[in-house]
Amino acid sequence: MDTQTRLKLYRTMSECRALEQRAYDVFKQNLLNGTSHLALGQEAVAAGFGAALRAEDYTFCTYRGHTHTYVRGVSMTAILGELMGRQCGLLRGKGGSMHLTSVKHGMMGSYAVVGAHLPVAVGAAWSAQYRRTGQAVVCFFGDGTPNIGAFHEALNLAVVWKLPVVFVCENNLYAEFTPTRKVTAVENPAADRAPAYGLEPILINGNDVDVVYQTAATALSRAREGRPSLIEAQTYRHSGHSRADPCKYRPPGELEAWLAKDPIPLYRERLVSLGINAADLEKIEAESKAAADQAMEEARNSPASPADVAYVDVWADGGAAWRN
Amino acid sequence: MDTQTRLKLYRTMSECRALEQRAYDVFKQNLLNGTSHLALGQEAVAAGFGAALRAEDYTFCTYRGHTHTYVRGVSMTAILGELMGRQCGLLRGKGGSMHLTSVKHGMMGSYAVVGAHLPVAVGAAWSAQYRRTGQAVVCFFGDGTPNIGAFHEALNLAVVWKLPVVFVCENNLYAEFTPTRKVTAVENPAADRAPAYGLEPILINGNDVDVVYQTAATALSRAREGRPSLIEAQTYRHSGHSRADPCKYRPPGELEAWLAKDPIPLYRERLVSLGINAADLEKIEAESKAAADQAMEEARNSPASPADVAYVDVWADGGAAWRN
Amino acid sequence: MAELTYREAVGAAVAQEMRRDDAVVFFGEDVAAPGGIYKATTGLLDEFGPERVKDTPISEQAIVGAAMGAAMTGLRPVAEIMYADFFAVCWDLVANQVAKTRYMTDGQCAFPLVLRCASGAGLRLGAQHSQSPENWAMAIPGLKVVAPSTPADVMGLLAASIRDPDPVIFFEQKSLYETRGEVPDGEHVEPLGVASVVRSGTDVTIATLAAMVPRALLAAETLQDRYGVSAEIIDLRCLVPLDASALLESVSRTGRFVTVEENPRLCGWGAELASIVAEEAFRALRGPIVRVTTPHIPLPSAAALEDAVLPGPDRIVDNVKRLVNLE
Amino acid sequence: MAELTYREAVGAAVAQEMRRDDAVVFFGEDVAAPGGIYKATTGLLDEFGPERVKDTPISEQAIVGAAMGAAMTGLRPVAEIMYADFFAVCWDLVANQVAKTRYMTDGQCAFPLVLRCASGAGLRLGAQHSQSPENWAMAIPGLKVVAPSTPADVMGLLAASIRDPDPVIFFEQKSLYETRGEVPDGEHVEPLGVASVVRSGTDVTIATLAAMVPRALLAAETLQDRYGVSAEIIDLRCLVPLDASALLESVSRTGRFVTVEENPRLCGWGAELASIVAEEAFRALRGPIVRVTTPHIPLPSAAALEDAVLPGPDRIVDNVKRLVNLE
Ligand SMILES: Cc1ncc(C[n+]2csc(CCOP(=O)(O)OP(=O)(O)O)c2C)c(N)n1
Ligand SMILES: Cc1ncc(C[n+]2csc(CCOP(=O)(O)OP(=O)(O)O)c2C)c(N)n1
Ligand SMILES: [Mg+2]
Ligand SMILES: [Mg+2]
Repeated sequence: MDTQTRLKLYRTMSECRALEQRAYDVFKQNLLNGTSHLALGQEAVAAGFGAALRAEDYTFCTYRGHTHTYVRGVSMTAILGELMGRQCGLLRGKGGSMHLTSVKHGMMGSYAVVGAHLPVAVGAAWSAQYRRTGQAVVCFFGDGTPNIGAFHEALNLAVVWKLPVVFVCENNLYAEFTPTRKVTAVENPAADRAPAYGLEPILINGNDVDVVYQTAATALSRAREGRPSLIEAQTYRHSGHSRADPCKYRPPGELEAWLAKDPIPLYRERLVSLGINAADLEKIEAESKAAADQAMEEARNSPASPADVAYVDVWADGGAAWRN
Repeated sequence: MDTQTRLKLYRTMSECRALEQRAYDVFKQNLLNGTSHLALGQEAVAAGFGAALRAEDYTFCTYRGHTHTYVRGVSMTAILGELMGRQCGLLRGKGGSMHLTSVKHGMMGSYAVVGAHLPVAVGAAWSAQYRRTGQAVVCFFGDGTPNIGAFHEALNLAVVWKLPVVFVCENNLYAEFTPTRKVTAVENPAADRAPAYGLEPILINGNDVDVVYQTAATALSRAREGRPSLIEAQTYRHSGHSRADPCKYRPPGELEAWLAKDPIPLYRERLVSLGINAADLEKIEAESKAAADQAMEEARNSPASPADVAYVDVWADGGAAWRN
Repeated sequence: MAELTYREAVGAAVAQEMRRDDAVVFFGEDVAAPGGIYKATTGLLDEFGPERVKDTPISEQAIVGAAMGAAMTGLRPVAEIMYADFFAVCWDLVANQVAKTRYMTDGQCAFPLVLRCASGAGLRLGAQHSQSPENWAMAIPGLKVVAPSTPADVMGLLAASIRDPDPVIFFEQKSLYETRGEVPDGEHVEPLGVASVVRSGTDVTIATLAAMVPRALLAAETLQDRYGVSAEIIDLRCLVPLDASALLESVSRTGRFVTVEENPRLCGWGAELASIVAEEAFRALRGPIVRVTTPHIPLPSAAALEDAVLPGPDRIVDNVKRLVNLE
Repeated sequence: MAELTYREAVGAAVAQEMRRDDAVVFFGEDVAAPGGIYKATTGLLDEFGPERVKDTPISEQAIVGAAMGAAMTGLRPVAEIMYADFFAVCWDLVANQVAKTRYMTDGQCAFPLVLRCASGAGLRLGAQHSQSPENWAMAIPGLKVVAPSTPADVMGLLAASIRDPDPVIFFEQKSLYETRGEVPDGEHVEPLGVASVVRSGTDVTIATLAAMVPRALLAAETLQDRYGVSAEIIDLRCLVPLDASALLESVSRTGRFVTVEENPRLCGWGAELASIVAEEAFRALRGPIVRVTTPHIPLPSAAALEDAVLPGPDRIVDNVKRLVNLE
């Protein structure tokens, strides 16, 4: 991997971190509409895949989707503004944190019902195949998700139809407040199930952005040949499940052990050991924070969405009328 | 296995065959209400499990459930009568062929939405575990069923909760008119997925009633120790999917090949080679046919269910009132 | 004009639209090689090939999801959910995802897809294969709802549904599949949201759809012949968009309003229509609004029982008589 | 009398019934060790142990199936579906299996189970975590439907639901969880199917439930104080069984009927009530029946947008004023 790619990965992770920290501020400062789910600690997955995707590819992700949205090119202002229900928000407040979507960036949606987007990703992949566009689809979800029926149906159909799709399970050990291993029949909820769909199990260190990037690149090119993948990336969320979760369910020492495996310092060390100047990396971090701070300001200064946006775009004609 | 058990298995298979033939007559004679799904050719599965179950155990099965209902002790008359919507029918015509149920025989229902009963079987098994009754649950379904979400959720929960349940996939190669292998990511739709739930794959000859019986007995005792199983029994339906299906989807020679593996003549030969008198077996067959003929007569002579049964038993108080 | 069955009209409409637009694809369980369990789509695989006409596993969530993902990326999928009752196994995809995603994303994508299904009673298939859940779909903002009663309407409205930029739930009443009727030659498309006055009358407005239309027509004959009551029958054809003005106009003339619904009583579409009329045509009403529905029970399987509980001409006549005499 | 929150009343009711009857078991996602995402069931695991209080995987079909199988074999399961919106992922189990199996089997088994959920808007959670789908459940024969507005009703009606021999869908309005109210000491059980007249009045009957009750009460104050209009407010509490006679009795006195519904308009429960009143109390009506609902749109997330679309006291007042002036 060349230095430029590596620096880009580093920058993306830093930006994602800064974005999520500001998103947490949105909550702490009581500016949040509804809920939000942070991916602090999981930035390597978003960054690694983000770098491997082509502009025309499609992303599908969950309510924990700020970083997946950001890496496709959506501005921090649009994301933070959406959390606050502002006019500058990506969806002008109609979706909120859980539904970030930017079709023009190939970010085909953040889905808030567990598992629902896997079948939808299958449909987008089928469309790409049918239209012969060479596009691939990446679909992210958590470790609690492989226990829901939609996961199973989507995986089977993707393989049967030989679709250009990569399913990525970000295993952060918990589904909300419940350790996934307590409610799952196998140890690795996604990887151990890959053979049930005729797929090879792929279990990776989701905190190592190089590994993520390379796995993503391989899987994406395999996808473009009509061979879907299921990847399980092991990671951890430093923050709570959502909003103010105090994480009482964590055994003592667990967070600390994972903080020691934080993907960003880990990568900083690697880059320094590869001869990159530490000061350059610090500059990237400072720039990331500054960008997030500026976005936060912009979003705060944006007015609340006007009520009339609530009444548009139920239908493709832009309206909401159900009768004449 | 002792001769008595073997003769019982033979008798049960003969009776199931005779019952299904009469059930087909119900259709041909235009006496059928709605649809029916025959298990001609699959009798070894019903007979083998039927013999291994204890009276207090629970069965859950699909719309293809005449034989599974019969082996639990329900009369042929009640089954055939239900197909005709008669007063003597098991459900007085309220359920029809697809919903045969006899709680007092542990036959907890025939379910007509693919996969729906697997989670329900999990609940019955949980109840048996909680009440410490030593009961086990057997849940039958077809080869098309492992592709639906409910299958997946049920299997996972059964294993996580260590429930006394045996899932039995009767692989008869087709889901309605579609060969299952064309729409399934793995070759053996159930067995190849057992490891996805931490279970051992069990793939058996579902046309060999001795094999079925022994597999059932082992799985049931394992279930009573809190270890669920998933069994795939390979078999074939000689008849169409339902009613008048002409089976145009069958490749030439397929039916003939499976008729050569018909579980009943197969077992007859084995019993004769073990020293059992062929005449005794013919007598069993004749008695089975006679029993089915008599049931057919009884059902035909039973009056149509009176309209008032349609208005009762929506609620546990016996009524249908939704308001005061 | 050609005479087609209701069943043939389904296949004809899908074929017409597939010929016209490469973005139209068709899939579902047993629909391609077998041509559908009601043989409504026989021949499509041969004409359009396996890339456009596909059999799926028994995975309704994957089917609807596939339709949604395809629709939001440029295709116009038509998917079959074999029985309307089975919308229950994929209801999240239908009601929470397909219906709401356009709105939630502030209009970033459209979902030009059709989910067609065999709906309704008459074949003695019991409580899980005979439901008429038009009201389930009508209750969800973001779904259009179509339920035709004739071959011509199947053809015209299914074509329109496929061309429509929004998701359409298309209910085919399975006891009508064998019924025959004239269908205009050439390309046939009818606009969604226009009710059809299938019989004019002056004393009472009866709103109904699908298999209840012929029953209401029979009732109207009896009402006229035996009791001199002139019933206007409106075949709604679409529930969303709803032709409310046709209803209100009719009631403004007749002063009486009756719905005939196959669904069980509670929260059926007739309740919505009743509430519209009770609000907007109140002054025109000469008597109570009456709903004729299946009672609020699951459907029994046996022929005699099913026939007893479904609304039939007699029950419609009795209710209209009661309404007219009540005054 | 103790003062409890609506949230605490949930846990108190489940605990009361679990103490009384070993057959009552409780389970769902994050409900045992974590005590529920709204902390409604904290403490149950400690008191009743892991055999009776269980965390499940994210498998709503398995949850409802488990409840059904347990209920038909002698237990009285109470299961949580985290958000009412998620009934869509297990709707087949709820609407086709749980609801219909007693009927289909000619009464061979009963299904004494409760599915409780967090329902409704107010927390700015958007279109998939804020729905009030009481009408989805009401439309299904075989389901009882309860939607309380006060801590005392949560306690009394949840206890009654657990004791009830039929399946009950129990809707907890999530914006009410922190509201407080008096709950009778000792065992508290209230019968299902009895509406509560929470304010007497003479000019108009307003039927509502859950989070719309306090809003209707506020509207009634304004109507009285500013316009001299006396509104009777009926908190329905249950939709099935429905206390239709309470409604009809009230309308027979007031002559005017308004529903206030949180759900989007089409086929809401208010439509059913409107149709009952329009049929059975027609002669008593002095004016049109008016329904105040969320418009027929998915719910937006942002606070300002959510507040704009939900029915509030002002919109109720405006509609009642319009109704009264119309005459
Ligand atoms: C069908 C459904 N059930 C329950 C929920 C509530 N819920 C939201 S997030 C979540 C946990 C998901 O865990 P996981 O898949 O591990 O993703 P993570 O949150 O860890 O990223 C649950 C249960 C939901 N949104 N959808
Ligand atoms: C959810 C659902 N989808 C579709 C159907 C229609 N259907 C009935 S039987 C069947 C095929 C089932 O095949 P299999 O599981 O192999 O069982 P078999 O009929 O061969 O016994 C289908 C698709 C259904 N009943 N339920
Ligand atoms: Mg997780
Ligand atoms: Mg099969």
